Amino acid sequence: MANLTLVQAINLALIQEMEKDDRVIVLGEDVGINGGVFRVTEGLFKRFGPSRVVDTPLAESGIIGASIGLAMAGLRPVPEIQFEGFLAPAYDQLCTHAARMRARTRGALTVPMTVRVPVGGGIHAPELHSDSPAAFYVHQPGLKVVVPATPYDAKGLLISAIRDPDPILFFEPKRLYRAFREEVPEDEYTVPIGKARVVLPGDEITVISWGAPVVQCVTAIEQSDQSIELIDLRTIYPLDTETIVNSVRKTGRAVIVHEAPKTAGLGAEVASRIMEHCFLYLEAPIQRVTGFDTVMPYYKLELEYLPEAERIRKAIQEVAAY
Amino acid sequence: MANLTLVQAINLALIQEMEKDDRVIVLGEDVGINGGVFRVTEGLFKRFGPSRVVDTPLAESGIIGASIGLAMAGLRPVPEIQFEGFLAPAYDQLCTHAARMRARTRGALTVPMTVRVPVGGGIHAPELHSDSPAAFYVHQPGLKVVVPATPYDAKGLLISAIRDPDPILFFEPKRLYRAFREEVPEDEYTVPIGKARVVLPGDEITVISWGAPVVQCVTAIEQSDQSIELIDLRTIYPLDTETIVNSVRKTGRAVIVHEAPKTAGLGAEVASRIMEHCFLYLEAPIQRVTGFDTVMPYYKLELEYLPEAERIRKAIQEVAAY
Amino acid sequence: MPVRTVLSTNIEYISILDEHGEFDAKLGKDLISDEDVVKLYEHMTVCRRFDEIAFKLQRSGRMGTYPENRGQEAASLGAVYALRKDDWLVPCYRENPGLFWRGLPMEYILLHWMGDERGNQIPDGLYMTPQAIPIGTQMLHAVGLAWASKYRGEDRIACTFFGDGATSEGDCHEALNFAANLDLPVVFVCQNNGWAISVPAKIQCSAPTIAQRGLAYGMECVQCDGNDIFAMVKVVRDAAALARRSHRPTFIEAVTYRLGDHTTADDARRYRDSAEVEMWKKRDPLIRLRKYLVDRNRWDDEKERSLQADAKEQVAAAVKRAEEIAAPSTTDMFDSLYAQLPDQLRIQRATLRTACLGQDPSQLEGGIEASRQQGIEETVSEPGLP
Amino acid sequence: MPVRTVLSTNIEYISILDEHGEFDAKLGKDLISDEDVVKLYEHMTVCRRFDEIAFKLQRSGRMGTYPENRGQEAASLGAVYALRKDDWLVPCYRENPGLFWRGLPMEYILLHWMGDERGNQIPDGLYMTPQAIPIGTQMLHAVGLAWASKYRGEDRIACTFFGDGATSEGDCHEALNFAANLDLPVVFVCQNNGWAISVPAKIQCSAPTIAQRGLAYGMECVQCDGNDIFAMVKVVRDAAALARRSHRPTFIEAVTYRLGDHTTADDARRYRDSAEVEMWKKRDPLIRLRKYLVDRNRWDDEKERSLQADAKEQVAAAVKRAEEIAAPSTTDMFDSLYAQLPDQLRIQRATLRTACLGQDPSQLEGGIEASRQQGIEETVSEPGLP
Ligand SMILES: Cc1ncc(C[n+]2csc(CCOP(=O)(O)OP(=O)(O)O)c2C)c(N)n1
Ligand SMILES: Cc1ncc(C[n+]2csc(CCOP(=O)(O)OP(=O)(O)O)c2C)c(N)n1
Ligand SMILES: [Mg+2]
Ligand SMILES: [Mg+2]
Repeated sequence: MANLTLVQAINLALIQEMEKDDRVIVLGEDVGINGGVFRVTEGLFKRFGPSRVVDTPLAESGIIGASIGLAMAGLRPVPEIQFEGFLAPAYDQLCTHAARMRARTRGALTVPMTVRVPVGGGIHAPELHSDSPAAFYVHQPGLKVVVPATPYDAKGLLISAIRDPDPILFFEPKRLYRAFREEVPEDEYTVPIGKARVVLPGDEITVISWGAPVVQCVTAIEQSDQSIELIDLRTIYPLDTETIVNSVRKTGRAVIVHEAPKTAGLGAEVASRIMEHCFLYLEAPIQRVTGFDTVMPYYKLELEYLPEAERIRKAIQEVAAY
Repeated sequence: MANLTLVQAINLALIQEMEKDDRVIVLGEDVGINGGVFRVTEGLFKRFGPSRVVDTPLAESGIIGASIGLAMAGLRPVPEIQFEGFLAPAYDQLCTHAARMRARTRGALTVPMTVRVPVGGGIHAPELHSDSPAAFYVHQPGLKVVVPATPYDAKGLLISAIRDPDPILFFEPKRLYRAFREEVPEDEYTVPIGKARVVLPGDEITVISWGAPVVQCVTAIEQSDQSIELIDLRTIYPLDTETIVNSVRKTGRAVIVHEAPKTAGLGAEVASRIMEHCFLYLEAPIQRVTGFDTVMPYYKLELEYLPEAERIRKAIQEVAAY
Repeated sequence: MPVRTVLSTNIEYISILDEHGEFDAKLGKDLISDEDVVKLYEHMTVCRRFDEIAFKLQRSGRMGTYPENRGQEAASLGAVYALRKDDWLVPCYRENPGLFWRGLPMEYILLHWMGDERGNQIPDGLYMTPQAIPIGTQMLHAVGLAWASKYRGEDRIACTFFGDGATSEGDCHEALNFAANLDLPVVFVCQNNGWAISVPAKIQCSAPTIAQRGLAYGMECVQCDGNDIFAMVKVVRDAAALARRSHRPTFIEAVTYRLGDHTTADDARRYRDSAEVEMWKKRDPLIRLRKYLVDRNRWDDEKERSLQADAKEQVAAAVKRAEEIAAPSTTDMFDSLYAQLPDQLRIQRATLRTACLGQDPSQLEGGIEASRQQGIEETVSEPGLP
Repeated sequence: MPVRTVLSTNIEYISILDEHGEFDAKLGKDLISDEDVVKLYEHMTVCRRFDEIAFKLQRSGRMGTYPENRGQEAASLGAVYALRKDDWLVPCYRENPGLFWRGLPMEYILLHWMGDERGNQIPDGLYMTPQAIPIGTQMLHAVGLAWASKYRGEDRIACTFFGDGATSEGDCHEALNFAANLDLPVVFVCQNNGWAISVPAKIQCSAPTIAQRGLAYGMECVQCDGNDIFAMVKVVRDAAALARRSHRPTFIEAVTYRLGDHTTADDARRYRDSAEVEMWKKRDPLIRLRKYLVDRNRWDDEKERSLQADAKEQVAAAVKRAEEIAAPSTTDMFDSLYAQLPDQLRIQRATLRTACLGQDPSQLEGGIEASRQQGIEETVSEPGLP
């Protein structure tokens, strides 16, 4: 066991999978000698050399398109996109090819790749360095989307992702990169993709979140009087509907928290599923505490935009009082 | 008044706006002498010449990126993207720039452009020619998204869109291009963006749809015994929540129908809003009749995938019986 | 000297068997044995017949949109002939002759255009990706495939095909740039057939050649007569050797012409001159190849008659095979989406509905567990081509 | 002749005032008046000071990430000097010297990096787009801006700036290709500063020059010493004249060097040699320009001292202005999103919450109507720079 940050846990997972399986290669912008702008790939270049840790030209569609080819040939590429805002140029290769290759070839060609992308606000970063585009990729069938919120989960989920036979978007909440440390086993282990985690048990209200806001949820819950069950989805596609539904059938009340804009965000999907599956159990409308339906503001206003603990707490009170 | 197809109505709107305002220019692949692969721009090249109807290189990011520049300079570009599947390469320019320009420059630069895109299945087209990606763009603040379902609305909405000071995605349901004709005024007129249309009045169940499935909904409703209110959203961002909410407060039951995959589709947003605003009025869970959470299949299976009348009818019956 | 020249370069054009049947014996020496020329000619003839029948299938409602390859047979065929059997082919949709030569059964292409994904279920060992519909995107996959083989120390290379229009896409640039800067063994073959639907090639590239796109990357680049199978074999063979030897990519512009409409959904008379088409008909790759064989006493009318009959039969058999394959079942769209189907999708698959009763998380008697088991059982026998 | 050369071309490199202070009198004749050279030198010095202070602001927590322009001052400044006041500037983020020369108040750049959109609210009449953060995307906007001016029959052109890294992006290719094939008056200025964060330029372009990217499009292209303001003025002036005269674009590679870290978030010592940095320090554009002026008795230590004092003051004043602007209010993020705020957004704006009580569609006393009115009133006075 070691006491690791999220960055260190991911770094460790990369090292262990690369040690174990020489089909795993890392590519992207500045992932080599620089170790990535967040130092997630620190030390990899030295350890595994330039053929397994590759600084590519500055072109995200190229990175993902080439990774698709690498994966179809049987390798396990782990491309890094430097910031979520720069995933957009690769949207076409992701949705048009990576997501569809298995389906359109009826399984003849597959794309086992794990795209690592830092995500989300809260670190006073420049424009397009603080967005939360994950829901876009949830709407595209053929992809899986993972968002760890703790070092332990990050390591276990990344190992699962790299071993998964299908394309996975692995969003790393950059606000949590160095926010806290956690005991993480030295050995390799996996956390299953598609399974939520009950962070705090409770039976009056269910709070559902993923990524960085999970931390804000904990704070908000600590300040609340009710018995609140906090669920960290961990994987946002496929969604662990069972865990959500079981909880809300118990509590009858739910609050969903995410950073992305409200409209057509993933909160809508979670709320709809709850409504579909728990209709007769619901005692209050489900609340969505999210980013506003505005462009993510530059950092002077980012904390006004993000679902901070105070806004979450308020929503919890209202749901409780309904 | 003339009896026009959807294609003809759009063509007429383009001609009239171009006649009226020389800031309006049309650009895209094959929009010139060929009149577009669906003939929507038929006759424009001859009428307005090569400086106003421009065949561009085959590059969608280029088409949208250049249109952003044209619009910032004060023109009113109306780019055409040949099929919805090829909007994906322009996703970055749309979401990263077009959607954000006004916000990030605090109004100093604006992007009054209307991106026309054929959308949806049902015409036995090849791969990537039958998808429904509209919800992706609803989740991106700064854009507006319009989907007409009738020739009358198409003309009026397109004129509104071209005159709108903000970037608009104008999705044209290609299954309806020549499906039926309708009386369309010769004169120019506008249909307001952001306002839904009550297609059929009713007070037992609300059915909500937009684009091509509206026609399937009508068929399904004709086969049903209940008094059903059918709402054609027409604009999917901004959503006309008022019309939806007023209807469901009356009926207490709702079915939402769209072609895109269910998960994180726009149906989730509509359902969530209904749940938020009509919680105490709802008498049954809201049903979503949508495409499956699979890649849009090639055309041999497309009618199994699309929300055809029979599936809609079934959902109506179940909601009624709940 | 304040103004100094830091680069001088040029582009060459290669032709061996020209449109008049003139053969450059020096360049063409030992390029293709006469036996193989016969086989290539026969193959091109079968492909020509294939186009004719595919066109008719579409017109009679038995198939969807189809893009004829007519007039461009030499380009992909010459390229694939020049490659090794295990080199990756990453095509667009005008490379049927090359794909068939490699061994793809003709019914696969038919199935694809009949709206059936099983047309993309390329049999093992053919080393090809399926036809690419989104223009310009597939070249990056060739880059990745080539990269993987270099990574593994294999000497397999990748060859990718695309049109003049495709060279306008950003992905094309990124693919060329990756290959050049990361030293990857890719052969880029641009079939410049003069048109991208109704848009003439000069809108895609107003430079004198498309070949010079490669100059941007310091890449080997060459223009050749794409209707001349000898020229194609030569330039691709050279490019493949370079790629195998030193992992350097090459950009090849094969100048050819689309004799048919863009696809069956197109009417090329709307935008192009019949005079242009007539001129190019004279440059048909089949005409000159037949003349080459006749001149060398390798071909005669009798052989031609029997070839035509044979082609007819081969294509008819392929059509029969394509049409006899049982229709796909609705659940097929679920079964190849993921290696293992997620729970919600199992439910959708088992119930074939998205609407939800709102009463039970599974919509099925027996709950999620039952549906999961049912799903697993039902996905075991994955349908495919016989 | 079966192999024939269909294109011969080359790339030239232009330098006028070299790193040793040698001036090519013939090429440099009448390029910039001595008075203007003084002004340009003064301006570059102010910009250098700006960088120093911006760096300190970041280090002391008064500003976010900042990318120094240090060492690259001549490139954008020479370009903007050579353009007309109403030509569009479409920058990246290393063109402060050019933007300031055009008239952008320095506090705008500070505000941007302080996380305030008002730094992008470019005053009317400056004809520039804000700094572009997503690499390589802005060149297409220059294409559109130039296109609009050609469409209107104006002779205004557009000049866009980008780095060596940006040339790897697909959008860069699409921009160049559009400009070349649609005949648009764009000047493309690539600041090749040797690095894209930690990635050396040869990974972006292993060809001998980046300038040759332009050969792909049959475009005019040239490489020049980007630290030589005379060379910059010459090549941009020629390119602008060509664009104005015949709507033809030009690709310019300005060879320069980033003396600082990529941004304040970077530590360049991790990946590059100090020897390389030392060598480039000698090629500093300011050093040679000062020498040029001293040699011509246009400059002395006294002037330098007073310039330094003046620069200090100017930058301090800009920092003061930036820091004195009242913090943005939360509602600002709504007010510039659309010309007219949609209803739901009016509610979000008025209530500043996304969660919904579930009781009333408006969450407000008085319903949607009230919130709409309130919204309208509150958006009337849009906050901006004084
Ligand atoms: C990304 C994308 N944009 C647009 C289209 C529609 N489209 C299909 S073929 C075609 C023209 C392709 O021209 P070219 O690359 O020259 O190939 P050719 O058809 O001439 O062989 C277009 C615009 C597409 N399939 N993909
Ligand atoms: C599309 C995109 N990808 C990645 C980044 C992250 N990033 C910021 S600057 C930079 C390097 C840019 O290099 P270059 O174009 O040479 O400009 P320079 O910083 O050297 O002036 C990168 C990779 C980005 N901003 N945008
Ligand atoms: Mg073509
Ligand atoms: Mg650089």
